[in-house]
Amino acid sequence: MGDCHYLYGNVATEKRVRFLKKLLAFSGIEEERLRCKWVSSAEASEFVEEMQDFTETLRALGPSPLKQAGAQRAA
Amino acid sequence: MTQNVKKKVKELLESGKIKGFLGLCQKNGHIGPHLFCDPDDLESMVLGDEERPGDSRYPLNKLLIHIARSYPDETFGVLVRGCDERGLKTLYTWNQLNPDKVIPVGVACPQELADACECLRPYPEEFVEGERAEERSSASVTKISGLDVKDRFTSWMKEFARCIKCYGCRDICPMCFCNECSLEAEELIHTGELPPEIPIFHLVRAVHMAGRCIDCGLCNEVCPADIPLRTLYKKVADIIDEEFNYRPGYSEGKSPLNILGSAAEE
Amino acid sequence: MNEKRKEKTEQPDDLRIGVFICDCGSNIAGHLDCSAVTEYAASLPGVVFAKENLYTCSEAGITEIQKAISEHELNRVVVASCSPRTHQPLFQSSCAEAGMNPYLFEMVNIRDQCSWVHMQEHAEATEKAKELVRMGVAKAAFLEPQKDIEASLLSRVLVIGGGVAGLSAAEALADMALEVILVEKEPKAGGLLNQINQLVPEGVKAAEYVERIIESVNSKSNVTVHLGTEVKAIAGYIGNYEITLQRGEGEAIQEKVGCIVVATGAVPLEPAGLYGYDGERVITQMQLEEQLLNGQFKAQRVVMIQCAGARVPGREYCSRICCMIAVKNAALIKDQDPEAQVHILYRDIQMYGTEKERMLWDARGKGVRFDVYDPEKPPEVKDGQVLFEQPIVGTKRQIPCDLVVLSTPLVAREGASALSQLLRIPMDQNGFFLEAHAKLRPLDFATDGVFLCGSARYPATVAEARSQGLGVASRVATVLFKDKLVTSALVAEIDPETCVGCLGCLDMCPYGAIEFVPEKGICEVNTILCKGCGCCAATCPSQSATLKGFKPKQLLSQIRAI
Amino acid sequence: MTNSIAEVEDAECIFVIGSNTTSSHPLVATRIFRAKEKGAKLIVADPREVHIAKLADLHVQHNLGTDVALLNGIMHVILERNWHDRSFIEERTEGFDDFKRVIDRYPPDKVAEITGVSPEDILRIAEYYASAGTASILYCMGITQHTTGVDNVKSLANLAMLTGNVGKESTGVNPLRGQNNVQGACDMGGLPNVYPGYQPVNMLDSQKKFESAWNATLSDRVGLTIPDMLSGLMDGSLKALYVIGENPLMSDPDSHHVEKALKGAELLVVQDIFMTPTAELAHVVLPGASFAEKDGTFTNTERRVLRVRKAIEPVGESRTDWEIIQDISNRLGYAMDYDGPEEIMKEIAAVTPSYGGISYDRLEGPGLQWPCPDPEHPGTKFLHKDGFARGKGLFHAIEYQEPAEVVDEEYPLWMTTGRVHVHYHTGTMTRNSPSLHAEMPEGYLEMNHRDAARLGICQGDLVSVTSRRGTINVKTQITERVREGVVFMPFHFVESSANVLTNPAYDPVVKIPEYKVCAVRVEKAA
Amino acid sequence: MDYRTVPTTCTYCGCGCNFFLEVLDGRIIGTIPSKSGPANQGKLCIKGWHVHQFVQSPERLTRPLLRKNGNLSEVSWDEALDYTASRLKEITSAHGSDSAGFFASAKLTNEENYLIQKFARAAVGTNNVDHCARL
Repeated sequence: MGDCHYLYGNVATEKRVRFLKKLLAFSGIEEERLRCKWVSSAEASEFVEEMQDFTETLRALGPSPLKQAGAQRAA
Repeated sequence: MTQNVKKKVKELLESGKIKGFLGLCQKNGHIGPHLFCDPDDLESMVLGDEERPGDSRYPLNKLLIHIARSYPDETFGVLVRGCDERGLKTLYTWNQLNPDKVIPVGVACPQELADACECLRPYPEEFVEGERAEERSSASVTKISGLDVKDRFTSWMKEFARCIKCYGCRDICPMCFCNECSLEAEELIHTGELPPEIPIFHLVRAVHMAGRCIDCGLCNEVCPADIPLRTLYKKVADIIDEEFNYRPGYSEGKSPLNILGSAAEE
Repeated sequence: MNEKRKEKTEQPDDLRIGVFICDCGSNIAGHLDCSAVTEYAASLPGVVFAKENLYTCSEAGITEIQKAISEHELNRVVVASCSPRTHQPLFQSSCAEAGMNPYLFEMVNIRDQCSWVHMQEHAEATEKAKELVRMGVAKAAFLEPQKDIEASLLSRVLVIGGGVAGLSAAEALADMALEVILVEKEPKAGGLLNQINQLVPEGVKAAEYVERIIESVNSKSNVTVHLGTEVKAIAGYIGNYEITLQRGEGEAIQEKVGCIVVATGAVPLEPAGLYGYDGERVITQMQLEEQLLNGQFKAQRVVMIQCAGARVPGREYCSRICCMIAVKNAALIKDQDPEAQVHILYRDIQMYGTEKERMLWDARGKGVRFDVYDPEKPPEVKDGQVLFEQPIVGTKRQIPCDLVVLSTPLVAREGASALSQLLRIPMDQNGFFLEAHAKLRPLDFATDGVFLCGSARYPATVAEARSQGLGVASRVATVLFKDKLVTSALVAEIDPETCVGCLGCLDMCPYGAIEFVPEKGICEVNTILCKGCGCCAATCPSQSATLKGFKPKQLLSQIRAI
Repeated sequence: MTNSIAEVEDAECIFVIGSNTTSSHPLVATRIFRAKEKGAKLIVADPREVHIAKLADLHVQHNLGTDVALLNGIMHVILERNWHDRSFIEERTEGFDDFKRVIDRYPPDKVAEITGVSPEDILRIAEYYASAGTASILYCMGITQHTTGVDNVKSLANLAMLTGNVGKESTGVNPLRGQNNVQGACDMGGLPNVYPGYQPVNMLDSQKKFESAWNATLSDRVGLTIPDMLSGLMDGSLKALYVIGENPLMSDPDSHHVEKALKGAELLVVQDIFMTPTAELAHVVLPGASFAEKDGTFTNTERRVLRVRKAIEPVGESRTDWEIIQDISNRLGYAMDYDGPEEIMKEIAAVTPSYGGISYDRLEGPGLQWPCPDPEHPGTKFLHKDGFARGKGLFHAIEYQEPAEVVDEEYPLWMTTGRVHVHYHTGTMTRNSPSLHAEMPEGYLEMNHRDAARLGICQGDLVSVTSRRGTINVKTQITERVREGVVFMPFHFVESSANVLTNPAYDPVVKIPEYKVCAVRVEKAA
Repeated sequence: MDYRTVPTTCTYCGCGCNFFLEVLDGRIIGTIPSKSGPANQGKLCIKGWHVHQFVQSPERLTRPLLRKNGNLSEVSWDEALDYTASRLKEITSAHGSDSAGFFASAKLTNEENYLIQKFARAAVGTNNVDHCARL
């Protein structure tokens, strides 16, 4: 944090993500579906790890309820 | 019940402290907003209780913005309940009203209304009418929070599915002062569909209410589909409070989302 | 209640998009089917030309792009290849050479973000590449031509502060043939050096050292020095500042400059109430310097207490240079009178770098005594002695002395916050000015055209202040040695029709690039100062503030294409 | 409406047929939502999956123009299962036996074949509707705008009477009137056969009454309806046409025919607030005033007379419409000297029995629902409480008839038309409202994805739609809202005006055009 | 300064919603649904919320127009009304009262509809009056 190329950009982002996670949860969309991490261009292995972990999380959660609702509407 | 307000307004008008008083009046069989300019013509003034307390409330702050934009140098009085006062304070921080040009005249809400609103502060800081009712916490939020995540989703989807996209929630909202509205941005929310894109339409608005909604509940009252919007925005306010220790209209200063860096949290 | 008639966000009818898919040798083509991606790209709405290249960035590839622009009258070019970080400028300028506005170029990364990370998944990688290209094309459809922003640059520099940092900056800038306005609040230039005895390790007299620089500066015809003068007002932005100076009660002086250097320095803390400070038996290092300078120094038994008023609640920082000054003066006293007893009580010794490390060992060799004290139990000054407790062993010691010298930290000037507001530059919690980046841009402010050096930023030694002064001159040169200021057109803009002046953007702009215009009741962007970070666009509740090149419809069309 | 809007929220079953309620009557939809929250069953019968259909307990998509068959099928099941209200039928109706003989001919299997609605769904509708304590029918133009419009409405009345859902709260057969004051225009005698209050022009009593009230000699010949007037213009029997606040060129079927007719007028006067396509053809265009610029009253769909109040002066040199009419009348030698709408209302009350008790001072607040015969009368919330106007309710025996135009090889798609939620009628007002225009700036053709795939049409493609009457070009919207073989177009957009295509076939009784059914061909535009 | 809120009834569909038109210095600046409206109870649809917009559209007709040499051109009220009245008179005296027809309107007030049919029946002498009840 604070190392943003644009100074405070990531601080602003982090605040919004914190809010959004809780809003999503309240609306019935699992907050784990939203993730925000800072990985610098020099941290390849962290990035890979994060992405794999996130992919696993999403896989475990299954398809988004939004997608399912959308499919129902279209059918 | 309006005697004290009338007295106060008469005083303000006679002394020339205000150019007009934006309140409510009974006219042509309707209770509606009215700008009182003559200290001797306050007979029709009411506080917005037709059948039940507060069942005829209007977004007076929002209307005041309309007037103030055309008459920035004049001072106006305005009728405020607890929520309206929170609205005023928040509008000051958003530079939409000038605190030096507004004189609020307060009324406290009766317990019945405080209960119905689940209001955290059903009275303004100063009031000339009514008595301080007990604060209420939001049982409606607790109820939904208590549901399983899937049931929460189903329940909101069911509510949103009724939306007829009247934009009333926005149009009545005293905090919606924008000239251009994101809800109308075609690229964000497809236009011309009923119901509007679910749940984007309502969640976009919920996001815009973060650090802004002062919990007046007019959105809920105006909704032709009876969507419990107030509950949604109450939760929005709760989140901002939990995360940043800020509640619009209750806390001082600007929204944490409008402050550079993380100063607000500390 | 919007009364503005809005246009539906339609794709421009005359879209002619060209897509170039790069094999990157086998870097991309080895892991996914570039031909299939090319074929797919050709089928996308608006695409009139699609081509696969072995290396799009090669001369042959570039020629092909340029040829296609003219032959197929392309008005958008999308290259799907490697990282825009390395290659976007090349492709953009190539497009510009062929007569297409370079801002109508869009790049898609199908190497780093696709072929390289999905090396074993040929089919999936191909599908993902198609998706990425589709997104790129979707965004390209909404790109708008832009013109780089140009502004004139005045080759004049305002240096605020005539201490060693400011003087050094002025000297170096003048040597680069830039015109310099140097403003010093005091009637005499030189700053803190005027009160200092001598400098280590050279051993030169501080006054002589600074006098030489002052003379050098004064001798230059392109430097105007305003002594006893303060900056009253600053308007404008990089390249074109308008400055109002005020000398005493006299008339205001107007100046125009292109850049501003902040070299306002810092002041030693006046330790009122600390350790029985009285200015006679208990003095500061600065007062000791004066005594040494004037030859008034008489004491035989001296105790110096480090971190006096520093690293305490409310002033947590280490002033960094006080240890060095204490060691310097202790050694000096010992040099003058080897019999004198000098005792330094410290918490940690901050003598960074080999030179200063050497000083410390030399001082020990000369018989200066060092003892650690526990910040929880600070020394006491009482009846001609200093009492303290040695940590760990717990022995209570009494050191008789006839002079106590307090090493107090440098603290920010009182006027700093006023200047911070004038220039809209940030300060840290201690009142020192905050650079754009501690490591990458230590002499810059986030706001373009304003720089800093010396103790205004953080307590600095004379050598550091001097080198920062010289350094800042080269930073200024990077700006002012151009004919004109050219910045990217991808900056924020605020729609005056829809802005309601809620100040959301202004509060969130880290570069001070947004101003509220009371007469219009709206906010405006200074495109020269804007860095295009987009904080304003993300904050604006009404989409009145947008970032060119990243407008909602551009980004969302890309997202919708997923 | 036989009943009031507010009553809808207490109905136990709501049967919406041919009404896109959330789009066209949003504030009635509010009551449906509420009823549903209270546990009411919601049935929607509509060829399109309109918004309200998505919220229904049961939605059936019957084929265009097969309403009578569907309703007869439902009634067949009700009778078969003995779910009808015998005592209501006996006490308050007549014609039941003839009616039943026809209904017997509509078993669910046969009806399923005609309508495309499964026998199971027909049974469910019958069960929901007949088993509810109070069941309310809401219908709109989807029912009336057919050559069998009258038959459709009578069938709905049959259904309500069969189950005793008339004459009590939260029941009834409730037409949702499409225009703010279509009720009032009818009440005021804006029809060729009746004076204000539905007093027939060809009855001597009423003629005498109005001759003395108006101090004039009146004609006892029933006048021409709009389609007849248009035909009159074509054949030269009608020479002059005075149009106020209407846009027949866009609103009437077969626009090309209408255009020819209007161009044939020796005098065409158009009094309107915008330069409509109809006004473009006029000899004289008179700028009237909008609702915000005048005083008066509107009568809403539940017969409620409500005040309209002047908020601003008429824009420019425009004038209120009553003043314009008065001025022309005076020039024609028939003196009028009203000082304002309130005085006109006094005259209305004097000559119109159902408005007899209505005066401006009684209209503050919620207004009054007619019938309101005298100044003490509180107004009437729902009709037929103690009996029907004619005494007993008459069952009509109605057979299903095909629409006037059916699909064939040349015109293989069924087309229907309607409104969208942001626009209103011919778009004269809504398309001049920036916010509404932005919400939906252009028209579209709704088409099922299977038809689209067959025709090689993609989302947003420009297509040409052709009927026997003309061709228009419009963008496509590929959707699941319509079934295969059916297309839909809103009629608000002049540049792609649906009524170029529609069929000017009329209901023989009330001359309502068959907007809801015609046959078209769709091709990708060149 | 003149700020008023005028209670009135919607001109769109047949629901009969009540709202206040918000008027500042002779210009309508907004619509506020009336909580006391029996049909709408403080609610409105999208058309209702924006109903004030078309009223002040720059496209509004503001002057009478008369077709001269094939084109519609602006004329005075007197000229337009005189022309209308005299042509009506000419046509009906030549071809009989029933040669004229009148379209009333579901957009007009009751009072205006009453007047137009009275005009057609009493002043012109024809029952050729109809309106778009069927549309």
